[in-house]
Amino acid sequence: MEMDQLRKTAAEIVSRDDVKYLIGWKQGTFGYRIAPSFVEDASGAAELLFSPLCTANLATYLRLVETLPVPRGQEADTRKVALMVKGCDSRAVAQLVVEKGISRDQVVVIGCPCPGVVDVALLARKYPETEIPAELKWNGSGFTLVRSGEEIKLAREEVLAEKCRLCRYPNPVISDIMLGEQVIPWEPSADSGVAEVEKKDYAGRWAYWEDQFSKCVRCYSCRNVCPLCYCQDCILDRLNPTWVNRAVNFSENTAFHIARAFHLVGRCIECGECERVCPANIPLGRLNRKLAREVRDKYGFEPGADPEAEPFQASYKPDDPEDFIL
Amino acid sequence: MSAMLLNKEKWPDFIGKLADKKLWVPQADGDAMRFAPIAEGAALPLEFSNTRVPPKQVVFPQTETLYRFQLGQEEMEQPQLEEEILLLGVRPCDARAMEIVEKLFRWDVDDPYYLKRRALTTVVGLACNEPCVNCFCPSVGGGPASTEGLDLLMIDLGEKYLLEPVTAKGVDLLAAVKEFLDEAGTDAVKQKEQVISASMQKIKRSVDTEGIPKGLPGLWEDSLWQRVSASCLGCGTCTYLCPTCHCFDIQDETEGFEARRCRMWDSCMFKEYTLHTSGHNTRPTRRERTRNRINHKYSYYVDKFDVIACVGCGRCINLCPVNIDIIEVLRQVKEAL
Amino acid sequence: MKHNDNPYIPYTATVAETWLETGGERSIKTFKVVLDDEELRENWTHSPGQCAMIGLLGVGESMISISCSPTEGKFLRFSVMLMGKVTQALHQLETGDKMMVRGPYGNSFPVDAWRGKKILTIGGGIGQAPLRPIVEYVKANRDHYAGLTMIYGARTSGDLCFKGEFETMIKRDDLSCHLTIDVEEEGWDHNVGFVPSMLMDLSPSPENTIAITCGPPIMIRFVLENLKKLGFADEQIYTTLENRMKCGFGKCGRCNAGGMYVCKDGPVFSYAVLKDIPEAFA
Amino acid sequence: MSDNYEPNIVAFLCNWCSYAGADLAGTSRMQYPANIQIIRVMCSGRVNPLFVMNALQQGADGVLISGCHIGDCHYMEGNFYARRRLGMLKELMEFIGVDSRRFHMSWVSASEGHKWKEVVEKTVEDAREAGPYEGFRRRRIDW
Repeated sequence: MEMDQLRKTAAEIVSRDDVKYLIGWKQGTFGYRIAPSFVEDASGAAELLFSPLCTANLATYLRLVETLPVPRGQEADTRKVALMVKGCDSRAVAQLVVEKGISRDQVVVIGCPCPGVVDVALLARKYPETEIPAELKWNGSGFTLVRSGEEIKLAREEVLAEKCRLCRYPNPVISDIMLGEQVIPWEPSADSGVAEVEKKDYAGRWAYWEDQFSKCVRCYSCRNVCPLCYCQDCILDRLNPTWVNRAVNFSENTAFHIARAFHLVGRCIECGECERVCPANIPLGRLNRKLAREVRDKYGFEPGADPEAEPFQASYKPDDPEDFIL
Repeated sequence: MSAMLLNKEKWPDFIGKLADKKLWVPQADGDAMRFAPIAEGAALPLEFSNTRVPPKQVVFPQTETLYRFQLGQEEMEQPQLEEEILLLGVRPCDARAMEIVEKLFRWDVDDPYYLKRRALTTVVGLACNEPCVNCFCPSVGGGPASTEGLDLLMIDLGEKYLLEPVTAKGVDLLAAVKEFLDEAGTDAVKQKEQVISASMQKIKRSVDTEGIPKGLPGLWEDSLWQRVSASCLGCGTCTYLCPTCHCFDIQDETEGFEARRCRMWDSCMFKEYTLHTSGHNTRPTRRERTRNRINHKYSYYVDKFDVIACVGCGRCINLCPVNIDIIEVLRQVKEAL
Repeated sequence: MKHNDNPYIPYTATVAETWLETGGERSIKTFKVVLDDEELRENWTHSPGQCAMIGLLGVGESMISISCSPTEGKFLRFSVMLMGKVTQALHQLETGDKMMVRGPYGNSFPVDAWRGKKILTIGGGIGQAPLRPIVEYVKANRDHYAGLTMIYGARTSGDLCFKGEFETMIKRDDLSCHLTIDVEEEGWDHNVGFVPSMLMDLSPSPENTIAITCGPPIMIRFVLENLKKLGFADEQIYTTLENRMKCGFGKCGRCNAGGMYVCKDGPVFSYAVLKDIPEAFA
Repeated sequence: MSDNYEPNIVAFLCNWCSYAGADLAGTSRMQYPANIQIIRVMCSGRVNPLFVMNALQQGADGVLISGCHIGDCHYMEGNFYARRRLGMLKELMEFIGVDSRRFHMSWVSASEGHKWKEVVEKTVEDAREAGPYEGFRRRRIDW
């Protein structure tokens, strides 16, 4: 995709009267970081970019934005929000529509077909970050890293993010404007890390997760970054009744992770953001992917694939599986 | 006692001799590092810039019981803090943070828990040979070999550690392991200076804090707060992993008739932090919360305790999922002044 | 007074007397409590305007202003509005029950510096609770103050606190007392109207006067506006703040408004200080 | 595991069918294990998965949820939702390593006193086999 085309289209969109702002990606302050950018006028569109470093799923901002009550006598700003999405991100938008978290006509979806993004942490381990922002480009077969005037070719498999290895929707499923050419979907990798846990026995699985959940510091970044964790009032913050104690210990951490994972059943669109942002490196993706697979295999539901669908947990089919019922 | 040298081969002996205290050292945990108590004789890993969770967790645990009691009864049982702790491999920035936070915990009323734990802890620092990409400690009064908050500073000189005692506790510690140490000559001191100045060279990022503490409150309504907080997720990563963040919540927890009152880290980036029971929130959006975080570190704390409550460890920059970079925020503040 | 070695440990106190001030969903209940430990009770001192952390073990604690003056006797009074988890539990307490108290916390009204001045209190709803100690203090030391005027309002007559006390105070001629409710009611023979407009109707002279106000934020805002209109200087206006607090002595970091810790630098602020604290009226 | 271990089972029963079924079992003087602590809810669809989580956290060794047969729900479709949600909860619990024998779900109608007895026997037996649950219990509060 040409950056010029992206910036020109973005500038046109933010100049529209019915658009409040556009959320896209811009270069970060150092290394391989990319920062979300809230563009309010055409001039701001010049900093937008789309590259293999754009891992963040910006759909989360559709529900995350906090607004103050509209003062008496003034009218609420009902203009649309324009949003740049990759394939996975577009599923988040679609699923938010399904869940009635947003209404479709409130969002201008700018689709960016995505040949796969990188795992920034993995990349930084191989080629350490410096204080100067670096650039990464797709080059057909893999990536080209440009930093300090030097170009390094990287094989795709070497640094591709795990979510992209497993990706089945590289092209946005919904969009108002599509930028660039559709990419040809690739064969998703069979190894999602779920099988590795599944093949353990109960004690082994418990030991595995006990180890993981014990590391949690409860910063709630996994919850906040998740586009489908969109409740205004989360049960985890409730004190009356207290579902999950504030204390940080293995018991409460496990309760938190069960609650979080369960609330994403039939919602998770496998964008991998929870795993990416976790400062404790907890493999939350495995938990989510396992449940997403069960939802898909047993109930035939694919979150975010169809904006007209019924929300999974608020609907049923007469022939849902019930082999576990006595 | 003056500076001493410890041959790295004697590390296990050194550690073994100190085993009467509970030892905490940085340990590998996947790709990250964290402080954890160790078994005897473990090596001190050196290939790390810093741990994800700062060692403040040792003197200010994430969850700490203040006292426990039986429901319906009035007797409160307080924890007996007696175990001596040896905290090994603390980076100078994190030790400095403990010193800074202590000012608050001593302010007017002493906080018995923090001060007791601090008194029971001997902090052995490890000077930074390889600062991380976002380290900026020299800009806020620290440095790769700063000794503030440390009892003993270790400097890695390749095959040997140079051990410099800072406090009486550090001297005692050295005396206890005298048999493994050699007198440090002028060579070692010269070598140390080289190592530290090489390290200083590797610190690329900086902040000019001049005028910020006085000027920050004047930027209350500046548009920069909206700009820098727009992408904030409102998670607690920056504050929980900050070595100087010290805010906490107090909650009562019960199981059956067993109950305790405990305190746990809290984050000013959470909506609930200032939410009144009535539903009124004094900091209703992330704009106000971000503003408060920066102001607290760079202005309020300076007013009260005459020191910036940021030690330049770079954790919040490294780990922010959306690249909210305090150096960049401060640059914008400076620009707006 | 001397703290425990551990400032987090509360004292046990017994509810000596308790009654409902107002009813409804957000009812207000007043507790008169006595510290159990005799030595503590005898040595306890607090000043008008200070707060205490009260609560129950296993439920939690809330910062509540002490609504009695030390001149009244060896007991403490708290008026608690039913809001959340802790206040719900407190409202269950009856005479003879135990509650936990620690404090007193915060600064207080500079009653000594105010000697010889006229005191004007302007309260709304539960906001009268932190004002009550100053009223009682001035009543007890009436000779030292040039005057005492009270303006107190609530939504309805049923929402007025300390009604009995006001009824007796109205009859006294050494102080002036004005009650008001928002809307006309049958059987109500005092004023009708909002507190800020009541203040304008009375138009007290700012000369040698200290005005203290507490109430809902919206009321405070208009009261301040009107006090300025009447010619009160910033230094003559005082108010008390509240914020979410956990420790009460400047450690937990939750109550800061701008650079001020409400639990240590407050809760009493003069408007001269307050107007420069940007978060104070947020 | 000691031989005299008695599992603690928390059972969430819907008001209209299963609770009545359990009642019938009682009034018919059927003998069944006394390890069950019944919590009556209006509908199996009311059972929040967090209830199950909290029960395990606070000392249950097993959890049973019972409602009306599919098609018999007093609220027409409550048990359809319950089936879907709790089915997924079971998957989640198993994946993180909670023994599937600790979690059961059944349909018991008001007239099925006998079935209730069987369900309880099966649940208690399974929980007994699985042993005392420590997992993520809020352990006796330590410092």
